[in-house]
Amino acid sequence: MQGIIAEIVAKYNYWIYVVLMMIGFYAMIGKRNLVKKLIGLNIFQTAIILFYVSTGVKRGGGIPIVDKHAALTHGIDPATVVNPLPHVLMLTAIVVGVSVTGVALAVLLRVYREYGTLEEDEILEKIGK
Amino acid sequence: MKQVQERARTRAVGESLIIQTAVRLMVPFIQLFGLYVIVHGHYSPGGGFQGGVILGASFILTAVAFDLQTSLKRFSERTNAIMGNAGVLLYTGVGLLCALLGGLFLDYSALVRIIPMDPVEWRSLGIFLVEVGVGLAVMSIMASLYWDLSSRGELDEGL
Amino acid sequence: MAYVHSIWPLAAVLLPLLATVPIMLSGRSPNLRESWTLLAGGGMFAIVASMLPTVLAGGGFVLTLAEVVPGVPIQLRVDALGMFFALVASFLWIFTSVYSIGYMRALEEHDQTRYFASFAVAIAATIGVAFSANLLTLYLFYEVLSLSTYPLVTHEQNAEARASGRKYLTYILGTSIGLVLPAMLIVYQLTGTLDFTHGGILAGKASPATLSLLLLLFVLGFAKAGVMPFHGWLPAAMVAPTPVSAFLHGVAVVKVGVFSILRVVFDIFGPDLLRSLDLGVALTYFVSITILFASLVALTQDNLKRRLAYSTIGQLSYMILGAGMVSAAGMTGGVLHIAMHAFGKITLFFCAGAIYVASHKKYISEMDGLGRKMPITYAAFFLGALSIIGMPPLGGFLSKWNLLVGAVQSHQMVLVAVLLGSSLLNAAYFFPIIYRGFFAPAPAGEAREGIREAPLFCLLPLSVTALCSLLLFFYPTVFLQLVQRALFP
Amino acid sequence: MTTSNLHIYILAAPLLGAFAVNLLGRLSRRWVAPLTLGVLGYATIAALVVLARVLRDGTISYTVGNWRPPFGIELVIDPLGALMLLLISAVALTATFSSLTSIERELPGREHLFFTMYLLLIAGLTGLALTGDAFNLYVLLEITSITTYGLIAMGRGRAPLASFNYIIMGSIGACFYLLGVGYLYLLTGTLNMADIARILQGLQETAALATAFAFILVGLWIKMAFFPLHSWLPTAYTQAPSGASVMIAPLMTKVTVFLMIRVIFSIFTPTYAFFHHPGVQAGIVWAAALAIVCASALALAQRDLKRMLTYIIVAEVGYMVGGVWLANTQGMTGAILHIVNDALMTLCLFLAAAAIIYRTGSLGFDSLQGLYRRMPITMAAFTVGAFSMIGIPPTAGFFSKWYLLLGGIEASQWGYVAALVFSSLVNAVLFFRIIEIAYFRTGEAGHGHGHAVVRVEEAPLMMLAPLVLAALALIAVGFGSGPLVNGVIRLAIPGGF
Repeated sequence: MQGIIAEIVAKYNYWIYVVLMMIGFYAMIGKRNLVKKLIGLNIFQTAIILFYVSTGVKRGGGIPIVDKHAALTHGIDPATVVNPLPHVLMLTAIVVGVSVTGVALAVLLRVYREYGTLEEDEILEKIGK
Repeated sequence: MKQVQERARTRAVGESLIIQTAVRLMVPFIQLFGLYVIVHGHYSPGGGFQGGVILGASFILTAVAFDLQTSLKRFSERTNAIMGNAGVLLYTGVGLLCALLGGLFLDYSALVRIIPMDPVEWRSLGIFLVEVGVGLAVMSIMASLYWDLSSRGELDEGL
Repeated sequence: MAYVHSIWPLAAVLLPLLATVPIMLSGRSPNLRESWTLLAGGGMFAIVASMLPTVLAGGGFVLTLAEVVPGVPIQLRVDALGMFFALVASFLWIFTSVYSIGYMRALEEHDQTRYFASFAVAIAATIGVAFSANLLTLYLFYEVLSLSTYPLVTHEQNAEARASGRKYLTYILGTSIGLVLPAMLIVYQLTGTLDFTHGGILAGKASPATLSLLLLLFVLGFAKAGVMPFHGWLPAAMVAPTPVSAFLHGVAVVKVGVFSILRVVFDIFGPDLLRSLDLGVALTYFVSITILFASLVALTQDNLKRRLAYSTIGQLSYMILGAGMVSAAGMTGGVLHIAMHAFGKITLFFCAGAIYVASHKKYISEMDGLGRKMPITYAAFFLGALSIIGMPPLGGFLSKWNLLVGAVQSHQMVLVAVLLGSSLLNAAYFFPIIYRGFFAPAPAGEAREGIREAPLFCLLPLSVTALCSLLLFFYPTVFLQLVQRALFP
Repeated sequence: MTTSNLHIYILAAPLLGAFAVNLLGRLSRRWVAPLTLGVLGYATIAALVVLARVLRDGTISYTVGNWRPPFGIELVIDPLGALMLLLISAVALTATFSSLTSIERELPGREHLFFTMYLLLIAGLTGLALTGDAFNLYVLLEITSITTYGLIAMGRGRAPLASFNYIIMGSIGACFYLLGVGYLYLLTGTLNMADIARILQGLQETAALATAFAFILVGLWIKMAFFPLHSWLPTAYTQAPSGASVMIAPLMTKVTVFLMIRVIFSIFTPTYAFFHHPGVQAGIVWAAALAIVCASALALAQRDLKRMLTYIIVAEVGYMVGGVWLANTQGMTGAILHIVNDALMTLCLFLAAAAIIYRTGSLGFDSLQGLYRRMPITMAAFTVGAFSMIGIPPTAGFFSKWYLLLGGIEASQWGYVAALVFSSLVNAVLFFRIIEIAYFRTGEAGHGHGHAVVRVEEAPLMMLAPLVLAALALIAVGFGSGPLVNGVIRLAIPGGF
């Protein structure tokens, strides 16, 4: 028991993402409203984005913006700045996420126009007719 | 003053004079800031994405504060789409130009063949052009996302 | 054997295949269309016959089309066994075509263009099977044959024909994909080749259990041979027009099945391997069941074509029986029976068709006294039946005699009993038809004035094939030589 | 390292073309067709040249912007990638002729928007075939997916709903992949595939690697609709506009299977993927067998041609996944050959479906009656495609099935072999059911002796020509499968297993 708690506390950030992911996952599967599903998807994506960003963190690391001349003359001590690569990657992932959300919302508009509702049960009922 | 009061009375619910005036004042500064972020993006924090989003936000702000038609009057759907496409074309075009001029794709130093400059200078300028392209594309996409989603794709009244 | 690289084997296959194009294009002018069919038939036979002297002299032809799988090209090769089969098939096709023209026109059938086109593809595939140099090529043409005969079986387009077509495909495609394909792959996996080699390629490559399984897969998988329990398609396919039945059961489809099994037994397993593992005996016992059972069922059938179908099922297993004996005379008899049965059975089917054209009768019980109205047809029928039963002086006697000798040679008295018993059964189901035709009084109160012999286009082929059955007893030399070349080069 | 830019043009051509179509298409719709066809024609020719070059000189590595890998973005064109490149551009080019015609009718006035997305999708697929970077792969995967969502949603009726389900499932798949790549990045600190593979050599025991592998695999399986993760596919592909499905159906799942092969070969190495966790390999082959059987059985239950085809696609994904995971050369050859063949078969069948829908407006089995008389050429080509699906020689489908079965026998995976045979038989039932309806049921009462006069109403030439071409390609690839396997596919499989 002690070991498990220690494990959880030591890597608390990962556990937070796991919890976030599961919330998103639950929303995608459990919710019957299509917009809520979409929000679940966003939470899911955000969890992964946070996961990535946190991998760049270093204890005591600063912002990875350095003065050009200082960097050229002294070089950079990697320990003093956080790893910027995951952040940059996640910028792209965020853009992807926005695009997906945009397309999904547009699609939902069409669904709404088609069925007059965004509740999955009601839509299925209408299809069944 | 009377005119202003008159307009305030005939305004639809939710439209407030204070907000509209504030937005009208803010939008130029927001856009200027957006341009700043784009232009300085290639060697300091910022860039095409961020600047584009800020520019796009300025149009969205107009649309929120006034209505969709007003913002479309400033910046029509057609212009927006053309600018978006042109942005991507600029980005890929610069990359392709590098390739056509004998370098690798996006290898801006190859652009020396057009205007003889220091290759390092060209690298800086090339990425700047790319950032401008990205900024244009992102701006137009942000704007049209809002327009289309808020009006169910019909671009009439908006939220 | 020295094989010469030559384009002729391909020409024999391509000629009827290419003939489908002008046949389809000249659908509006039946005479032109039929002349294309006959032209292709004659041309193909000429090509096949032109290769005969070389094969008899111990030579052969080969043509590689494309190497599709490492070590296994699509390759055509003319050897003695293939020549034997191709000769029979291409010769009989000419008569089938002539007969088809008479039959289809007399009955004013629909979709004749489709019919003749499918027919041409079918014969091309049959010749392809005969000239295949390896199992993959054989499989290819085997499948093409299955598919090209499907429209022929379903020709009537009514519910019964569609159901039969479905049954036909289920049996034929189901077994070839489900059994032959895995068996072929296992052989390839074991040996790295699929080439037909005299003496077999499997010796020493696998355990007896695997080999037995493979043999079973092949024998059952080539369901066109009608070995029980996969024989059900054959009676069902009888809904097709009679020339199709004649062609399917006399020449192409069923013989392709048997030929494929013989190929596999001779050139993939090899007689020696079968003998050493006693698989041959197992095979003979297995097909004996089919021989006896099919003959018994044939006795109970009243529909003439169905009776012939069951007779075919029994006779086909004779050929496999011969191969399974792995004695010289037995194998000779088995292979020879392909030709003898082909001539006999095609005659019988032609006669059945001629009777239908003339009188629109399908059932034996209705045919009392018909022989007096159609003496030529019934005489031919008599000859064909005698040949199938195995009476001298008809071709069937030669093959059955060889089979009997083979059975005695291999000391399998059970097989001798099976052969004799089956011949008796054959007689028992054929003679009543002939007796009824000639001697039974015509049923009273039935107008029979209009019934006379079928048109010349129908009559001519059946007379010729019946006479051929007779002649084959006296002049079997070519076929015997080919069999000798094939089995004991 | 190379300085030739030809391969980047293959990627850039559809990308630039997409926006050019959007811009110029606004001015006049007449620009759409020549631009799209020109761009894709160019890509096809260039892909041919690149393939020849790769076969002659070996794998090409290309760095974007002249930034050295592993820091820059690297494009790796190995024989397999070059083959995919050719496949993608050729299939897309062929499909475009048909979709130009059908979109003109289905989405009048919106052609330029449709073809913008269409070309973007092709650019994304091309990029997938080229990229040598694990994260870029994610981005490109999402580019293809997002455009596909859009294209599918342009259909009628239930299309938007189907598209939304696809969005949810597809995004979960992509997120899983991204998560897997995240673990790899944690382990290695790099995203370049070759670099990851190099660093991973010493890290094979870690649980994190196994987790990464599992996430990436599951993510890709969702994207390729590997049963039972397939639920999004049938409705989405059925409801898509026929102009979109002729391109999406042949390419999307196949390219994802290619990605799975790419990930196994370039990142994890076959030794790790297949043999490090005992039981996993066999388990996945069994799962593939199950997928084949279940999807085939589901296909039997369908009463709509296009919907039936989509279930066959799901079954074919099982073929390929199983073939890859047989973990022997024959199986891998079969899987890669089947990627090519299946793309062509699906193309042929969907083109036929598009042509039929263009003329009859429906694909329900009842509306297929007598179609052989009305559209003889279409149905002839359809028949060729059907035979290939069943696996009848000499059509292409037979030969890939041959290698797959051979691989199954070699690995003694009898369940998989049985599933393949079963699926072939089911396909035979499926297609002959249609052939019977279309050929022998004329729709009139009785069976009609004599010539019922039915007017021949073939699809327009723009739809017919690619269809016939695809059917001929099936036969040509069948006869040419020997050289194809020996000359290209064998080169694409690294040794060592």
